[in-house]
Amino acid sequence: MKKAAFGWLLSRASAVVLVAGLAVHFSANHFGRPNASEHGIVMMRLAHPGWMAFYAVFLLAIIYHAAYGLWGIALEYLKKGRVLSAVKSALVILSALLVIAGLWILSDTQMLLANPPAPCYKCHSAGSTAGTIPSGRALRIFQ
Amino acid sequence: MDKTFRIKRFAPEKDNASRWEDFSVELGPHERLLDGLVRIKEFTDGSLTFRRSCAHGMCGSCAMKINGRSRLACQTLADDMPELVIFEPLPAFPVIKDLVVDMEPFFEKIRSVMPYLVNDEPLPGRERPQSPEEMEKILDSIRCILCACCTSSCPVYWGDKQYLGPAALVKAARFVLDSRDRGGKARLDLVSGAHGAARCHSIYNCVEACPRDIDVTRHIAILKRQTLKRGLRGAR
Amino acid sequence: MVHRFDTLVIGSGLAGLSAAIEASLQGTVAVIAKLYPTRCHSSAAQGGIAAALGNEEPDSIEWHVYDTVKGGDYLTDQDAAGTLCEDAIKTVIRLEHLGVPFSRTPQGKIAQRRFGGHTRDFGAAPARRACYSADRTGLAIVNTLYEQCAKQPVAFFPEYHVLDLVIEDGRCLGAVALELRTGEICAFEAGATIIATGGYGRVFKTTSNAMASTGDLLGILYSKGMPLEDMEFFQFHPTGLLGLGILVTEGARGEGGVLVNGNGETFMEKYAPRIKDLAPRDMVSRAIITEIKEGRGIGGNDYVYLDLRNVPRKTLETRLPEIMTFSRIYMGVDPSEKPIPVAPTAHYAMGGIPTDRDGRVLITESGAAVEGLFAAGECACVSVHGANRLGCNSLLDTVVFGRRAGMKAAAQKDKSGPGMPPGAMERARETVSSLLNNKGGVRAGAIKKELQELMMDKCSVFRDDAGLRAAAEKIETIRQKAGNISIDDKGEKFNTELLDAIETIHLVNLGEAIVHSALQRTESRGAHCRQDYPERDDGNWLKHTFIRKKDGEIHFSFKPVSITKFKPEKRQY
Amino acid sequence: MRYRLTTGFFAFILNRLSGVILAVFLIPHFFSLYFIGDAARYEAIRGFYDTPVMRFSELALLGIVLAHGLNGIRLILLEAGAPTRLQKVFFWTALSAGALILLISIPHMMWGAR
Repeated sequence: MKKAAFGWLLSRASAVVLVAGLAVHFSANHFGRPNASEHGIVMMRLAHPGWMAFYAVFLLAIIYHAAYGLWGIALEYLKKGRVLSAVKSALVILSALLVIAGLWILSDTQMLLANPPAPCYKCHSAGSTAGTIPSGRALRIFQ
Repeated sequence: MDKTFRIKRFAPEKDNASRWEDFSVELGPHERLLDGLVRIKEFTDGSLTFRRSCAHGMCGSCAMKINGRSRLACQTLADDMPELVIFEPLPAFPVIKDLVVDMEPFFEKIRSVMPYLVNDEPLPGRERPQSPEEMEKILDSIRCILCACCTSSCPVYWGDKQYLGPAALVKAARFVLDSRDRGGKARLDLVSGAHGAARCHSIYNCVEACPRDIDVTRHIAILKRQTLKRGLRGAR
Repeated sequence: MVHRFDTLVIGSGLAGLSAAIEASLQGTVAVIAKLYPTRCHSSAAQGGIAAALGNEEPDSIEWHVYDTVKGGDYLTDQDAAGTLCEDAIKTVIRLEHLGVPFSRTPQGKIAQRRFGGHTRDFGAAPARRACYSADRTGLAIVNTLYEQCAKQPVAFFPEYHVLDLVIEDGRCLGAVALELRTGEICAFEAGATIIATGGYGRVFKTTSNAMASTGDLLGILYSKGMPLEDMEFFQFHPTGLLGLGILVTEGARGEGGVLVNGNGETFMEKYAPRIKDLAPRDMVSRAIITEIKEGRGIGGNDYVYLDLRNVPRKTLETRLPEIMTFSRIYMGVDPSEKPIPVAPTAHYAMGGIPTDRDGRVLITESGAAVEGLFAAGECACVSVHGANRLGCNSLLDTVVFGRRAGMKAAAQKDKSGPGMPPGAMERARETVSSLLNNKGGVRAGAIKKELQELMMDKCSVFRDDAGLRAAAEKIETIRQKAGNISIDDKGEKFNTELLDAIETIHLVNLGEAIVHSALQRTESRGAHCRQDYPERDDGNWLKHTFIRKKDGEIHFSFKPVSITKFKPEKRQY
Repeated sequence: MRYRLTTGFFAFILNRLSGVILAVFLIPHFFSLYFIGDAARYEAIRGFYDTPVMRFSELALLGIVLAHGLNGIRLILLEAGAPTRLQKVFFWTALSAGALILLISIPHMMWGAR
């Protein structure tokens, strides 16, 4: 099968992943519960390895889908030549950077969960009713 | 009833840009827009230039943009059109003169998809069997008259002249779906490149433009699925 | 600009494409035509292509030959009809192998249906002999042959208009054409030239023929003093949509449709008791005109009804989809609910360029041929159709004789003649510039309109001496006026008004040939029906007409009909 | 004279514009997550998004996501073989479903505890 056809297949596959993924991502971050995007709650959620797998896949899907879409537009409006190949390399580099950034963010959360800093002044000082950094028990699951 | 034809004119020798020109023409019931164009050319302005031949929607010569839509002038009745009818050359093709465009780019795309039956098996003494059900599958795509209304109406083709275009893809699908054809693999490779079936974004302008009521986009979707099915099976 | 090919084909309809494919097996081929290949009028053919395959009921080649001869009112050259019907079977099978999408029987064979004049047992009952692809058989075959040309080394030159043939002492060296796009005159040298330019129905006002069917090459040969054969025989198809001339294929009657007059009677029983509505076209057209003349047209007007309401809707939709579309778009009528208004319409030219069975263009009745010049299809007169063509024999004629001409023409390639004389292109340039600069003030459209109405009025289904004489005089005045045709469009590029003028002049010549041929044939035979000579006169007139024009004088000579198997007898259906 | 705007063409333009906007949005989205490791900076950025203007732009972004996503579902269904006569129905269904979801989410997106 031709590269272009395989690329097209991936774009549709990633689209399906994104439709489901976005529903989950949005509900978890915006609608799931009050103050869902608060740091503590987010960290508590990310402690569960399931989310790590979800976000790894979700990350690759969104970056690939976005790159494929932009590349399609470039292919259609730019003639074969220097500009088009420049756009191609730009898209490849940008996607790589975003993937790395995404993975960095994911690993960042795990490092924080593995060794929490001094009590988080925000969570305590603000006296917010929100949960604190997950207790040792949650961490053990992680380790 | 009296009609005003607003026609986009361009004479290669004199003009460097196109210009509009209005004609008023008398058309009876059941008369076609083409009859109006012929009447203007024969009795008002002999220099008005357009292609035409069969005058009943079977040859595809008189494809042009009428009131903002690619269609056949001979298949559009005067009764169905408003008082003002705007004629422009077919979109997305180089204009040669008045309503005549260069069709070579269109036919090149058709020729580039192996548009012929491929079957190197030994020829049987009689006709190759094909059931009515098998023939049913190609009943839609064999009706194409290559008038280019679809390709000229496709926004993707407007932007990307390398795109094969709906007409060439229907011609390819006609053979991919023909139970007698053995060239499926090679032909699917020709239409699954960067500017092939993948460029179709299900806009359906082609289906609305086709004077032969062919379900063009469905055929392109079939090519997409066939490419996957035969591609995933891995057989080169 | 001079192009050089082994074989030159003029016209890209079925005959031209068949010849080109065959010739490309032996050498280089160029196809020049006024239109793009798939725009040819062959793609408007609906009914089918006749062959005694016997897929639906027993059939035989001999029955097919008999029907072709009897259909042609015994003017058909029986040896040529034999070739046509024998080649038919392998030709249709070969077309299927090339990819033609024929409609199929449940057993997967090519489906066949009844058609006008095709019978079994020498006229006993209608026979299923028409192989079809719904009601667009022409389009199906044209698309397939054009696709095959993408596979073979055939060079296409669409939108080139042939201005002249170059014939030097009995040998054709090629053609001179105008490239529409640039207005440039160019020459095509070739070992052999095949004319396949189709019919000339545009001579008549109401015609099924495309606007490009103007018989240009016949006009060129006629103006060179070369003979044209059987020009008086022009077929009027009985069922054309009223006023538009768009055909409703005979296949509709083959599927059970019937003709109905103003009193609601299915009147064909009176004229052809046995096969009624499936009688040959000349008979059905005469029947309709007679009904109209005797005041039994629909509401007293000049048309009758084709009633398809008793044909099951599913059959209409699967076997006659185009008819359903035409009726709905152009007449606003759904054939399964209301009858379709139809009237005879000029359809097919039995006459044309005289050729032998291999397509060689003849210059004398005794068979002397122009070297290197061939003709095939409707423009040629072999003659396999005689005085009246049977439906589905024309598609067959184009493919069978197109291929034979292509085979014989390509064999000429080693005998390349002398180069193209410069004078040839010069003469063509003069005709073009004289037309462009003519100050006559007469519009080609007006001339064409006057000619078409005259022919429709005086020289169509029913003819008589007085009418034809008046027509002959009128045509002479039209010819004088045609000398003053002037053109608005002085541009070089894509000047279609110039082409209309050239075509109009050809049409006037052909009109003259038809009228004079009809005038001198004092009998009624096939499509040529004289009210003053209603009987067929085999004694005096069992012969082909050759008409020539030399220095303004019209001469007639005759060629005997080749009769091998079937003795002429009274034509009853 | 412009070519007639058809439903399919409108869907195509909508899909393409929304796609580009979302792709562009990805970059700020990653930036705002970059400080997930530092709770204080993360909360600061979260506060930045907590103003009515930013909440409204997030709502608009949700609308764009819905438009692109639901129209994308239309494309996949059609390419998978859904009949052509449904193409317009799919579009209007997608558009109205998106609008509905957007309406329902306004209270939470604008004034809810995020």
